[in-house]
Amino acid sequence: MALDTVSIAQETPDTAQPYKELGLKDDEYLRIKSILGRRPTSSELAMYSVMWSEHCSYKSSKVHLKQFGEKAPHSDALLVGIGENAGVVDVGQGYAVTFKIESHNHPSFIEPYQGAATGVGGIVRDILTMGARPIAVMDPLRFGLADAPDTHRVLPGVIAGIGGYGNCLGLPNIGGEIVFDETYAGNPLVNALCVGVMRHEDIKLAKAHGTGNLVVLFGAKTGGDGIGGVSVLASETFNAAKPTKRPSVQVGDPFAEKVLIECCLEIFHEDLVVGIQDLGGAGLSCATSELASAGSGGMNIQLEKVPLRDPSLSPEEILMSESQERMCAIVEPEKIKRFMAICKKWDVTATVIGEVTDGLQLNITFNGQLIVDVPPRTVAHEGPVYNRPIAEPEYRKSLQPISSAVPRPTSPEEIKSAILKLMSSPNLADKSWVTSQYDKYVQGNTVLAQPEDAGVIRLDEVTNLGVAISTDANARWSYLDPYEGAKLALAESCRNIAVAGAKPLAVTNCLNFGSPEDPGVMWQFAETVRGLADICLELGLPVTGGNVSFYNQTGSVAILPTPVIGVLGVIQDVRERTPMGISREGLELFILGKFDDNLSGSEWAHLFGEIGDSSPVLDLAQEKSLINFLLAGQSLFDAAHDLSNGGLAAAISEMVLRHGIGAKITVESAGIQLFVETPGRVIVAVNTANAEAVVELAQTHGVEISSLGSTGGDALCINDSVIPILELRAAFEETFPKLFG
Amino acid sequence: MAKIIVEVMLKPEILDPQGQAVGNALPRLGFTFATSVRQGKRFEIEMVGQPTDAQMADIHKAAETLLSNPVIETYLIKVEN
Amino acid sequence: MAKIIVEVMLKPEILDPQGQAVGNALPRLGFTFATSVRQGKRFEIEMVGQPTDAQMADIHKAAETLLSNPVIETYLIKVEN
Amino acid sequence: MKIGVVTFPGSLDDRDALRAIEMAGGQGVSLWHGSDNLKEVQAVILPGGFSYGDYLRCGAIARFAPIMSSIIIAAEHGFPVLGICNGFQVLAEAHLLPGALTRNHELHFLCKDQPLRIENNNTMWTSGFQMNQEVIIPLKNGEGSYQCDDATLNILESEGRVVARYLGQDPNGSRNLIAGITNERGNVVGLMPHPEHAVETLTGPSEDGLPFFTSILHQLVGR
Ligand SMILES: Nc1ncnc2c1ncn2[C@@H]1O[C@H](COP(=O)(O)OP(=O)(O)O)[C@@H](O)[C@H]1O
Ligand SMILES: [Mg+2]
Repeated sequence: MALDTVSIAQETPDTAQPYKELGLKDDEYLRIKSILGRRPTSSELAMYSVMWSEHCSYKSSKVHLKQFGEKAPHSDALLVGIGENAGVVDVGQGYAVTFKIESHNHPSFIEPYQGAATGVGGIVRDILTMGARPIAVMDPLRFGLADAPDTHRVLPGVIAGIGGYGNCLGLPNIGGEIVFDETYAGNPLVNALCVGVMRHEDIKLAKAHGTGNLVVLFGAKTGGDGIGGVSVLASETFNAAKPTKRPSVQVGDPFAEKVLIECCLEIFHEDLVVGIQDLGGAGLSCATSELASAGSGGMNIQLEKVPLRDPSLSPEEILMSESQERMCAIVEPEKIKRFMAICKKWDVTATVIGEVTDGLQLNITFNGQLIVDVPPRTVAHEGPVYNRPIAEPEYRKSLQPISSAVPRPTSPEEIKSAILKLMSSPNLADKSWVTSQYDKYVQGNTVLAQPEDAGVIRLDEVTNLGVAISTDANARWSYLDPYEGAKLALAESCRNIAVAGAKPLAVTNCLNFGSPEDPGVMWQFAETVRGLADICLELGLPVTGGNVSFYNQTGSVAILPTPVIGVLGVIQDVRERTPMGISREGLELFILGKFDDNLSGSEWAHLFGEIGDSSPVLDLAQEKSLINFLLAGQSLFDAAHDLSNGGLAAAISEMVLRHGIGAKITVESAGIQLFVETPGRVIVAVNTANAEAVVELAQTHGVEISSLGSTGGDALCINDSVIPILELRAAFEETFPKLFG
Repeated sequence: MAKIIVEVMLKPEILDPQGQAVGNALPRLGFTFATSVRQGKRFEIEMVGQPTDAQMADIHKAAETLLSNPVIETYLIKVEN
Repeated sequence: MAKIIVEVMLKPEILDPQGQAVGNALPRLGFTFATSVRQGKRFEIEMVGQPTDAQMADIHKAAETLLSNPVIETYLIKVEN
Repeated sequence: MKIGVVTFPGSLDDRDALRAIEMAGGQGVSLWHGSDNLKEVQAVILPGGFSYGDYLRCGAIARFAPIMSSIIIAAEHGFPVLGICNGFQVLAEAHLLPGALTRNHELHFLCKDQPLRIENNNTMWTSGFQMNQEVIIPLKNGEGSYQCDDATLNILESEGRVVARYLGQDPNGSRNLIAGITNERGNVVGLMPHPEHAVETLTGPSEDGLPFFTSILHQLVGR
């Protein structure tokens, strides 16, 4: 089999290359030729094609994402910003926390278990790469309708995959989301968040510095995983007879990753690496070019040294393989012995595959023949940039206000049956069937986890310093108005953090959209990023990183625009956290914030097939006051719960169901007030002795407060409607087991 | 009464962490005979009488949709008496 | 080069929830051929050359101690070429 | 009082077990699977997790680790050993305890706050409980269904060797709702639920797990 080398490429400039099959456009191919001054070798073509893909190059989103930098608020907390594997924030006492969300949507549709499992594996490696010990995961998910047959294939597999991988790594799952909507049929969203902690001095970067330093590949052996696409190249260019059965799915090995985590942490602890990068999408192509590009530039790699699981892999395939559970480190020669010893202790395969040079090129040889000779920046950081056409989509012109077909229950019977209907609907029903498949106790630092508003993790057992994290998205509001939708999602996430008693500190995101080649989708995307950048500036919160997932669509139908926002907060003493459930009788209930009568985008309207015509508009000043009030009043609350999906009806039901202690509340216009989802509202449960102080505190913060009722009894009573908890619980808890059990 | 055996194995190009774990454990226990280990599933399905052609077609369909995932696995059907 | 197959099945008296789940799923998907389903494991072990007697003894020992748990499982060894 | 906690590749709750020992007033000592050195500890805990990924059968590979050869010999001479979850699975695979732990009947990993009844307070690890005390301790596993033959079950029941039993709804299909058992001497105990996750109410559902760790310390002092 002929190896396409740099000298052959020079001698045969006119050889036809399958660049189109690899997803490169004519002008992109021409650009590669002009960068190199010749045609690329097949290995170079492989590298450019994958690194210049939408997934790796962000070519459609880059022009928009740069707002996160331009509008960035000044933040002393930000230690590492966008551009590294994950951002890092200072949470005090010498601790640094890193967190990020990534998507693994399409693979999870193809092979739900493995797709979701390797999604968790990938984001955990990003966090580990920063030098941190991963300490928790979260999983915001979206599926097609709950009763659709394909959802029954996808959802159980995804849940088992997330649990199977995360549980085996020993990472508590502390929260997430599950939302069903038709548009996600065929396009489930599997986003995974990981958070990690380290000391400031332990932060690691993905940079290859220091001439003579060694490039070490360690972890799993390289197989043919995830290179379905490049097999085109291997077969067409060289050997048509060769079997091109290359799997496009990756299979995860959580045990290998668990061992890799412990091995890396021990290596970090002894300060044995100069730079480190995980291998994820685009495998070695990505890791070597990014390390070299971010460092001094020069690197030599001897590709035949890469340990293979499948000896039939061609050099192009080795470069592209997305085999999981691998890392690439830059190690000083005098430290390599100790590095290797630690790998041996953990039974982790480690191989020196090259070295950092004082040149400017990334040179890759295969058995002595030069097959790649490129400036690494052109591969990793200077890919194509598109300013895709943007147009406000047509659907926005035909949006209709919520009609009278959406009932407004008023009589006691109507209210009771409406609450039971709402709380048993898949989007609001109890998610224990899912969350009980996740370990939330491992590591022994979980202070709050699902179904609480935010996950809270203790960082320090002596000082009780902790962090809180919440992920949120409201895709229906984003559909109605992506600018406001993004702001509202972020505001909701902050509120969830503040309700638990933590101060919002930093933001990550995962922007899930349809095709960027559809101007309407691109408009949704642009508006979303603008909204996010604006609110982050206004709230003084830096965006520390994130991920963009495009092409989530079937035919011409895109998913609802789904910007998933993750907010990290810090809590000085986790013992002071506020839970969401009513834990005692005789408490007073207050509701904070104003409501209006816009049911657009609400769960209640959705149950009747309507979405309405206008999203709420974020009242930023109110939101800020509310957060400040929550933080100031933390010690006065017995429980606090944020109003979101399902409005007051859902919030009070959830508070009651948490510990089975009832409540009696009074509302004026039940038909609206129970179901409207006006943002910026919270219910607090307060000991009578503290009630006056809470009211005063709300007033000093300019937050509207009204009495809602009190706790006690074995029913949820709304005006004259009595809903026994047993009945409410049955409705709430039976939905998932019935659907998926 | 027939017994249908369905053997499901991961495709050779797919990573098999389970087989790998066994393959690594064997030499640690002093067993040196193996050069590679793959682990798969084995279903024993009992049925009344001998399978008709229509039933054989059904068995194939079940093996392909429920018992294996063709994206990563292959299956083999055997009939025993 | 020989291939050793080790088939491991749960003893009949031991509850097999996986086999049961498959058995319950089949009729839901319209497959009515099965009267019972049991699920077990199948190991494919490759080795160089044909197994010697000493190696066969080793294979039995590995099957009995590592590949199966005699408290709940039985095993069967086959040699293929 | 030194109590060892073994770390196998894939162990997860080893640090939690060490913390629980310290909270109970003992000194936790980390033991490495690859060495047969028990470092002069007076008792050992095999922690929860997924040793070797639990790919073959839970605990099947771990039981052959060098540290296990020392533990097996010591245990046969009365040395106290507590196996929690994966540790219980290792003890069963090593035949220090009868029976086996198999796939949960619902086929899912299950994490929940599990009510239990302590039915034997005569072991090295449970002497601090009241007889028939009801407790709540997290259960989290995919293969926690206790299985054994009828003869073994009869022996366990008639000799009072069931240490803990699940209360309420059957979580995993275990025979006779068995959550934990002991050997004849009462020095080796296997338990599916995780007492190390029930040592402070801040991070667990209760403090009901603490007596497992205080019991052994008292027993050792008494020796
Ligand atoms: N929506 C986004 N918001 C902020 N940063 C983003 C977003 N999408 C991607 N990024 C950042 O761009 C960089 C490159 O992303 P990516 O290639 O996905 O990183 P990795 O390969 O480490 O997962 C990262 O720093 C990531 O955080
Ligand atoms: Mg990365």
